[in-house]
Amino acid sequence: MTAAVLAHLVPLVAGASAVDATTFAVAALTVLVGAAGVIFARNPVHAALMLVMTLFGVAVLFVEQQANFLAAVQVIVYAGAIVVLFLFVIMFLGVDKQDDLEHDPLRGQRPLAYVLVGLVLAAMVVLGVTTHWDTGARSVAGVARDSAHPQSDVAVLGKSVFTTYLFPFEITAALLVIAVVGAVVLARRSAAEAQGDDRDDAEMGEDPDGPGTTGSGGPEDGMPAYDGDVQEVTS
Amino acid sequence: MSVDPKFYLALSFALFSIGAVGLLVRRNVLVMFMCVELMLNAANLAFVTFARKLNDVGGQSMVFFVLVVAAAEVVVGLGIVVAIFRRRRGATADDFHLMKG
Amino acid sequence: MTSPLLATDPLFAHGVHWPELLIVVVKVVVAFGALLVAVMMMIWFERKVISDMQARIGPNRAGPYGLLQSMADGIKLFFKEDLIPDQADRVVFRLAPYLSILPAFLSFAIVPVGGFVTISHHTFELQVADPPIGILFLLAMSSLSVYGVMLAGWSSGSKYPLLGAVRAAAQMISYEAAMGMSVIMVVLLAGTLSTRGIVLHQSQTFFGSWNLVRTGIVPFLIFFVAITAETNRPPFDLVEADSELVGGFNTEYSSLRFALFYLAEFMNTITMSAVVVTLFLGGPDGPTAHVPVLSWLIPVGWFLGKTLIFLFAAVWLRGALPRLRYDQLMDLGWKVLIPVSLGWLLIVASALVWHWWCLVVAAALAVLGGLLWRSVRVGAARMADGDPAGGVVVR
Amino acid sequence: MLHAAYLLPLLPLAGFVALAVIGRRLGDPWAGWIGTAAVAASFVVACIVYAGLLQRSGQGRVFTQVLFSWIPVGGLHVDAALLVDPLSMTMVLFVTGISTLIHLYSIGYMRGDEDYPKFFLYLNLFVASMLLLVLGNNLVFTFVGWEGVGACSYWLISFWFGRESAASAGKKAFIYNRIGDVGFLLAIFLVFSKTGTVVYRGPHGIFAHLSAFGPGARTAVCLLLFLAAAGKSAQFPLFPWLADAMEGPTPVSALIHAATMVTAGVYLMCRINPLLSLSHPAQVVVATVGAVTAFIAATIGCAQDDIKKVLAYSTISQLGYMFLAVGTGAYEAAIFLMVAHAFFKGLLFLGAGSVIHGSHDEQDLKRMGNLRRYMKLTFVTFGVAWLAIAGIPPLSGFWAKGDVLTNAFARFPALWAIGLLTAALTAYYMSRLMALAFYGDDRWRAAVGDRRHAGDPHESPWVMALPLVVLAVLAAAGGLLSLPWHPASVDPLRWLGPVFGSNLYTPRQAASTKWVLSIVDAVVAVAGLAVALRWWVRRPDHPALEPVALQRSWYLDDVFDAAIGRPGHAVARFAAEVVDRVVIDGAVMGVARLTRSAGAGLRKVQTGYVRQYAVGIVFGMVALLVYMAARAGVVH
Repeated sequence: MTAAVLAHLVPLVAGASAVDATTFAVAALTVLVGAAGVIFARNPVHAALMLVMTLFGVAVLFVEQQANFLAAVQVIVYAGAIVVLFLFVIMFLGVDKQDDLEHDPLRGQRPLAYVLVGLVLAAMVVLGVTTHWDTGARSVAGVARDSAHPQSDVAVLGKSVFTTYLFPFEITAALLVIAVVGAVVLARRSAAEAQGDDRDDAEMGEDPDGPGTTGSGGPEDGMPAYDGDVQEVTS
Repeated sequence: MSVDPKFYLALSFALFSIGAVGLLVRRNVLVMFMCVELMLNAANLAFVTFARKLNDVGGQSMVFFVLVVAAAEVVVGLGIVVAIFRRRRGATADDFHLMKG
Repeated sequence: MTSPLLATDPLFAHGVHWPELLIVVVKVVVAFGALLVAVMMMIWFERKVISDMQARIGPNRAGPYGLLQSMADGIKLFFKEDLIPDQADRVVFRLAPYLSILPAFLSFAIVPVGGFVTISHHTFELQVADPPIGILFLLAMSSLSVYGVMLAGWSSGSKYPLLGAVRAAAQMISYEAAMGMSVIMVVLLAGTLSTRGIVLHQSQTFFGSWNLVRTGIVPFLIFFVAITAETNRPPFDLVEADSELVGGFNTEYSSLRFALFYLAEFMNTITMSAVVVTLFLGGPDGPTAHVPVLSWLIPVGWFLGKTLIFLFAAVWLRGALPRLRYDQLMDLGWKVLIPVSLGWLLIVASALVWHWWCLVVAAALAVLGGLLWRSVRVGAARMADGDPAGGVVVR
Repeated sequence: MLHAAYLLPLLPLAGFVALAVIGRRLGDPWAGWIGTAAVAASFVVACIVYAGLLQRSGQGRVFTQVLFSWIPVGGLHVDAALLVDPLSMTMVLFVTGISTLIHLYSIGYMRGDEDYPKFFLYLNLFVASMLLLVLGNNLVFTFVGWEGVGACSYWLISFWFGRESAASAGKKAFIYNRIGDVGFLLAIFLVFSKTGTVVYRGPHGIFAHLSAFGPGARTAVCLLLFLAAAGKSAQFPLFPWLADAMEGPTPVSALIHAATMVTAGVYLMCRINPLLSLSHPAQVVVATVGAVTAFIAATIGCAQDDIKKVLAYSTISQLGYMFLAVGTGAYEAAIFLMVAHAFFKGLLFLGAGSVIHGSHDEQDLKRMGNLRRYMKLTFVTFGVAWLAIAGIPPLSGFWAKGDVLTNAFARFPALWAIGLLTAALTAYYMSRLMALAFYGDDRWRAAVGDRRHAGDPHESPWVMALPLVVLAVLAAAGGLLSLPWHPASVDPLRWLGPVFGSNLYTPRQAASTKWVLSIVDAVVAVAGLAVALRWWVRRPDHPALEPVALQRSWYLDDVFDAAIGRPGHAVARFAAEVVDRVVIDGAVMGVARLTRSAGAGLRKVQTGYVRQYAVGIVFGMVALLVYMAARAGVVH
């Protein structure tokens, strides 16, 4: 099947210009290396950095496909906010220890994962690359580029979001507010919890279950858990 | 002439699969989160690709919403991680199996 | 059809050949060199002005007026031993300084320094790049600048740098929002995300058409405060805070890597001053005369002059203001700048689409905001009193 | 003017809402005045709409007012729509008119009752429901009104639910009506399944799709609807509830169980006349049941001592006449008798109420006597009604009953004979009532001895007297409606003609035959009257004339008890002790046990490891993608 896929793909390369082909190749490589880095990096911080790398690759691919605005937003939101938040939580909780990647306590989990995801990939490639799955149906949002009235992608996207998708837009705004409130509630500790902190720790010591304890950085594990300012950040 | 959309789709599939593998294999909750982000990015890439291929801005709009929802998801998810960590001093997903039947 | 990557700049309208490539390379090299020199001058400038404010002399040994002092410091740092702590994460430790300096330089790439120059039929902008989403690029870069600080602090494997790094992350994310909001008002007025478009939009009449006036002075003030915090300049330099954190995120750094952080900080200051000028003071806009030779230098002169004002202001703030406490810093960001910028955004947007009901909406929102503010205050007071109804204690 | 039709049910409904909200605060008598005003306003509106209908002519006298789309489900489109045509307008006019009078009467009659506002609340709701029933342009909407009046009837019969007998009478009425309602519902289903619509008239109505029914289906629908009508209108064998319904306050008996609600069955049968006229078996059944009911009820009425029970059986008997007319195909005669009956039977009940009220809640005829000296107005008005129902010319009962009997003679001579016999009995038992109550000795004095505080019988207040007078005039003059010289707009035949049209049975008889029949009617009536007066004025007790079988309603209740009640009880006991304990409890426990064991088995899947759940999700994804890939392979 691989041969069939390749035979299908090779003629397609010829059409692309050198600049675009190079850009795509470099960006794709960045994406894949970064993604592989995320799942193979033992240290969560390294994984986060690899994630940033992937995000950059995706952003470049967005630019390649005339989605300038989304590329910028991708960097701002993902790299600038989400991954920073990841890093912040990693540092804040002090879970930046090496993960054990050799053994998996769940028997059969790993081979099962590889086989299943391999099947998923194969099916998707069959569906998306080698078949014509395009039904010809279009969304209600309108065309992205109208050669009669050239507009920047920001204008087109903005019009789409603020007219066709106005209601979803407002809903997502509400969703964000809800998420913020939820995060504040989650991250705050109640007075009782704050007082019962020591008891919690004592209980932790004799906690019988928990197959893998890697990454659980207690206070004695070197780097102290810094828990001072979470309210300000997550709120 | 830019690169054929099928390459983008193939890349998107690969990225999605890597994310899925990571989600199944990794035990660190935060890394699992990152793998979810990888999968979301794969979906976004596919959306943008289709938006270009079909000359339809709907795909780009969808990416916009996916970004917003991803941000909300991460905020709440990390809040939950922090809250759990307070109780159980660990960020390993396998530690949290109190809900077993 | 040209590649979508290159279709945005008029320089590449007729395809990419070696003259265009040469022009781009020259622009990049000139900008980078100019920035490096500017940083050296800035360091000297800051030390001189501070010492003047503190009624002392300042550097005066190396070169005339001590002008080469920075050069001397740089050489000294270059020859020092490069230490990497035992606990450090070596890869990230090495990577961090570059992550720090890269966004600072890249941000400068979108700043229009002057008008257009034509050399042998090739007209190009005095600007390294003019992407159609320049402002978003700026925001992206400024949000990336936190990486250098965070990773440096974390990878040092030491307590104080980590504290500095976590502080930096919180601080920069906090002020990002207010900064973006004030930029949005400028974008609303200009109707474009391109920095050159914004500059052109301000260039109808001198001063009166600047965004400083057009948006009301409030967004400008917010933006200025926000970038001061973003660049970790005093009085928001809690990331370094030598009295609390020894030296902040870069405590464990030495030699050339330390110099890179130093360079990045000052480069950030210069870049952000240039951005303020671009966004709010019309960039290179100013009265020009038709001089036969080198008339393109006049706008550049205007640009440099305006930027210098902000550089001086940055130094002045450092000399005049004490450092904020951390909670004050967060209060200022979340409870003052963001609400004010949101409110002002409403006002600007209402003015743009002027309808009578905009006033009603604005008034209603103001009342609502006031109520919300009041309820938050009441809640905070209750919690401070230990009222069991509050139930939640802020640590 | 026709467009005001929506106000007809709306005004009593508004009165109901108003009373529900503030009735208790208003109290006695203002709640009564509000309720009366609402119904009176409805009557005024009815007059206006009537005037509007008169401006049209012939087949144009139909007006459908769609209020809103009510049930748009699949092929079933039911609008909440009002049908204004001569038939429904006739009903609306006398329903609102008599309701107004009885409301007015109730203000006086119910004075001092602790649930005074609630009484008017129910009455207003009843009027609204009745108007919906009458005005509904489809079976479903009519059914809503049908159930509404049923519910109100139940509440009002057991209005004094503190009394055991009232509570059980309410339940009895409710259950008998339920039996009929089953027929109604089945008829609706059958009609919808055959025609796809439930609307009566119009191009998309049931009557435009008559060919969709086979002869069997026609008869089935008619008989099912007649079952409903028999339940509601107390026809044999479903009539015992109406006698028990007299436990309700007398205005209720007058309004609901004499004048309006019980005629709903007659109205329903008239409404479906195009269908009924096509089914000869159904007509025979209806006519026979009507005649038999009329006769049986009349015989029972001869032996009752309770003044209201006599009137109740009289009502059943008169309703039987109406069904006899309907079965004959003489719909206009049925409607004419219905209107006339509403007048004189309403009057009789109100008069009886006045008697009961005036003689301090005494209902036993044997303990009355010679009341004509104490209640002159009541005596005069009651007397008019007596003569009217007895069929003495020229009062309304003579004309109306004569109309029915003339038609029956032409089509079913055997039933005519029963009808004539019944007419004699009617005159007899009404005269017996009259004699016992108003003539003879002051037997009440012996009874009053027990109740010291009560004084002599007295006349009622004006709010009770005024309706009596108005109804007396109507009962006396109502017969003029069918005389040859009245205006066309009120002649039952010509006025209702557009509704019944060719379905109306028109007897071909010589004028002389009609004269003879009329004279026979009159003679029979006078004979019954004379016999009764002769026997009963002097002596109040003739045990031979009051056999136990008649007093106990031909043992009908006992038959029902033996045939249905006791077996039903046994079945219920079996269900409770065997079916419920063993079968149902066993099933419930079994389900619980099954659920528990299934949960115990499935719980092993729930490991608590989120990553294993994720594997499950990916597995599902694989299945989905493989399915899609397979489909894509099929497509290409």
